[in-house]
Amino acid sequence: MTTLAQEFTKGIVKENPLFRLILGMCPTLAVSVTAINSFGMGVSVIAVLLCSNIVISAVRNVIPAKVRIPAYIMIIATFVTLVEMVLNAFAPELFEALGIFIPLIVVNCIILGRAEAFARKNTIGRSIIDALGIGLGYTISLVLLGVIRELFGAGSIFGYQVMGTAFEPMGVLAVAPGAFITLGVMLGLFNYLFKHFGIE
Amino acid sequence: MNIVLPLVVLGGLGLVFGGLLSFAAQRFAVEEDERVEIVADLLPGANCGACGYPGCIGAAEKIVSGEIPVDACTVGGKVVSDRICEILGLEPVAADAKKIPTVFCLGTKDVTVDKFEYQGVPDCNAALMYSGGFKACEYGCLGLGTCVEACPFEALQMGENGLPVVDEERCTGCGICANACPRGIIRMMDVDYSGCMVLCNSKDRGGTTRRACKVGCTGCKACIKACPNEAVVVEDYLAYIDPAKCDGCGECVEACRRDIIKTAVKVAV
Amino acid sequence: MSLLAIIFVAILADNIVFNQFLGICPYLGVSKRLETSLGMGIAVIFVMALSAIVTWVVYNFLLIPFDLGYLRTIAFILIIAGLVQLVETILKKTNPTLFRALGIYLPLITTNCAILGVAILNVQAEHNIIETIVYAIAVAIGFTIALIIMAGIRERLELADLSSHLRGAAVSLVTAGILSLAFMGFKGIMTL
Amino acid sequence: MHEGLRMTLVLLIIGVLCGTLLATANNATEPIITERIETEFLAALEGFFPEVAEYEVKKIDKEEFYSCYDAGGELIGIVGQVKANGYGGSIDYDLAVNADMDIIGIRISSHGETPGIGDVITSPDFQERLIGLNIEDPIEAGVDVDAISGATVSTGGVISSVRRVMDIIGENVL
Repeated sequence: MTTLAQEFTKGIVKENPLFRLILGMCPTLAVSVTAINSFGMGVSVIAVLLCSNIVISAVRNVIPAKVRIPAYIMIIATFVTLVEMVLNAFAPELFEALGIFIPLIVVNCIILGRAEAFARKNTIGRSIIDALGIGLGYTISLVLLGVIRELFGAGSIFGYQVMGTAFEPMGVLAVAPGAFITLGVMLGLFNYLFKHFGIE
Repeated sequence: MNIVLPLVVLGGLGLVFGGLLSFAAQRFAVEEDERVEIVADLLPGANCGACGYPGCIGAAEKIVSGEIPVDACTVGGKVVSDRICEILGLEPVAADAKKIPTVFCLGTKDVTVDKFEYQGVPDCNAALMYSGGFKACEYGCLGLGTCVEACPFEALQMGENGLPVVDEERCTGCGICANACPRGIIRMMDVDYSGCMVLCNSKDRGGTTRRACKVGCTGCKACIKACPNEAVVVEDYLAYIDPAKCDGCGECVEACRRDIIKTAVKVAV
Repeated sequence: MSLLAIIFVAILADNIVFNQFLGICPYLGVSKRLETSLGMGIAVIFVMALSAIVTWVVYNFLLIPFDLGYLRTIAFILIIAGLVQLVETILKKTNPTLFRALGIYLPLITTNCAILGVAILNVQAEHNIIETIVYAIAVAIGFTIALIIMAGIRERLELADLSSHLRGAAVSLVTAGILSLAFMGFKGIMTL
Repeated sequence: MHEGLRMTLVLLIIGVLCGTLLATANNATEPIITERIETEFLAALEGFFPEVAEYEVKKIDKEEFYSCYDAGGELIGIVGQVKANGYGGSIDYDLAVNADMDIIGIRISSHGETPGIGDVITSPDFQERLIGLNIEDPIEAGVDVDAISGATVSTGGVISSVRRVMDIIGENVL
């Protein structure tokens, strides 16, 4: 049985949802225009992933196999709607920025993936750690992507103008093709780094 | 505090779909022979198709229904067929010897002559489209690794000298590489065959072979005279040793002026 | 807005994969071979149209009258998951060969954000029932087209000698980026 | 039959539990959200009409028009939350018109125009061209308002939409 520490760190490096498991691509591409949005989405995913992992691993023996997927999705959807309400009430600008991608956290393959692959088979304690690890790994990679796209796409980081006025922002990064290409190149880069440092 | 309404709506939806799904589960239940599932798990699961059926599930169904013999899965070999026998309650069957692919060509880069420099798609089939391949020898191995790509068990590696090398443990004898090679250079030989083999595939006349390759067989028939058991026959300027007749005495190996006949040592050129 | 405009925008100008970033996970996963992409495409068209109708009916006749807009997400996803599982069980019995061809994609479709995305977009755009169906089918066709183009390219990419790190998802994302650039060309022609 | 019953029961229970959870959460957050939208919108209206006290909403074919009244109940102007067809899809903007139908303000709330080209519609220079025009003026690209070269689709789209909205306001809101 892997130790608790390994369980946590595996989410950040070995099983990084974005670069290793290649999950949750839809919100990643759309939200990572600015670092703030990426951070907001990352935190919301952690919140939902944590709650759903806890509840799903709690009821894992009760739910019959045939209705497993609809039941899990309903639990995840409840938490997502809760996050949606909280953000709408208390953090309106972030809610505006994330827009359609908050409801789409429900079908974000990471959460259902962790529910199916992990929470369903492990105790609540382990599921919590797994959720934190995977969620953190996802947020770090998402913010990294957000920083790169914002830095070169708009010359700022977290909204603060960093590049000098002479810097001509690369508009393509703010638009759809830029997202695909940046993420593709980053995936290639991380594959190289993982092989180079011998992480299998 | 209006809680009842959402409760009713969501509960109702849950009820409707729960009912629909359970009704469908009964009404459309498919009686599946669960033994097929178990046998499918036992099979290696590489879906390589060596048994001639679409993947392991296809083969498992046929094995359970008895249409094909228990050891149909060459890849699984004796180990798998014994376990299946336990499950299906049949007596274990003596599996025939495992076969290993052998490359009938020694045309490494340093001994062969190229017609032109090929920079196209690294695939033998693609290379063949350009006037029969870049090598002067029309029958030799092009070394572009179609066989390596085809092997589902990664048992084949392309050596630096441009000839494929077989990894004994990984190879399961499924024979996919033999079919994949467009020039039929790879043939399956018994693991424990210790006789001699003419490691060449060239049916060109002696002169053309000599110009195309330093080691190719020119069909000079020296090996026929040398062989005590008449195991050798020459057709289209290419010598062929019949594995049944050959006892591995090695007379032909010395007699061969082109040094193209080898005893069944693995191609570790 | 005329139906033709909806169809054109849904398939080309605002393609669900290239412009709206929806359904990328199955898109990357399935577009390795042409026949599998076609199979997935047909399954998506069928489920998307079906779920668009059911979600529209439930939204307009159940959620809106009782002012339960906030239940939208959970109700839609329950409907989609239920429908997909229903289609899966029925298909398994009535047409096993088609099931074996499409079977593996059906659970994949439940987590396909494009289907929930389309349901929500339909509701946000306040489409009537006809527009909802047309939009859902058009988006699904757009998804299938994107899938088939990508599958064609990726089959050739298999033969390209590419560094091992870029193979697989990395190169497909970059290719998708270039395709998305091409699809942006349709943007100015017609708008909703 | 036991299996089927259990499946239905589980989905029902989950549905009920989720329903109650969401309902309580909604009842808690709903007032905050509506109140926030209310104040936010009032602030936006004040942007156009500083002395607005309360407003009345009228929905015409998916677009909302807010008639603003000052403390004394006098109509001081109308703000339309409307859409225009731009190059990159629909442009959502607010158009403010005073009592005698002069355009006094325009605010783009969201658009998909190409960054660097189409987004000139958010620049004051373009918006000033529209301010001051009356419902009687033609409000047509090239006639009394000229679109910006290089972004004719975007700017032209906004101008033609303003014309359409003015007609709507003229007929049913006044």
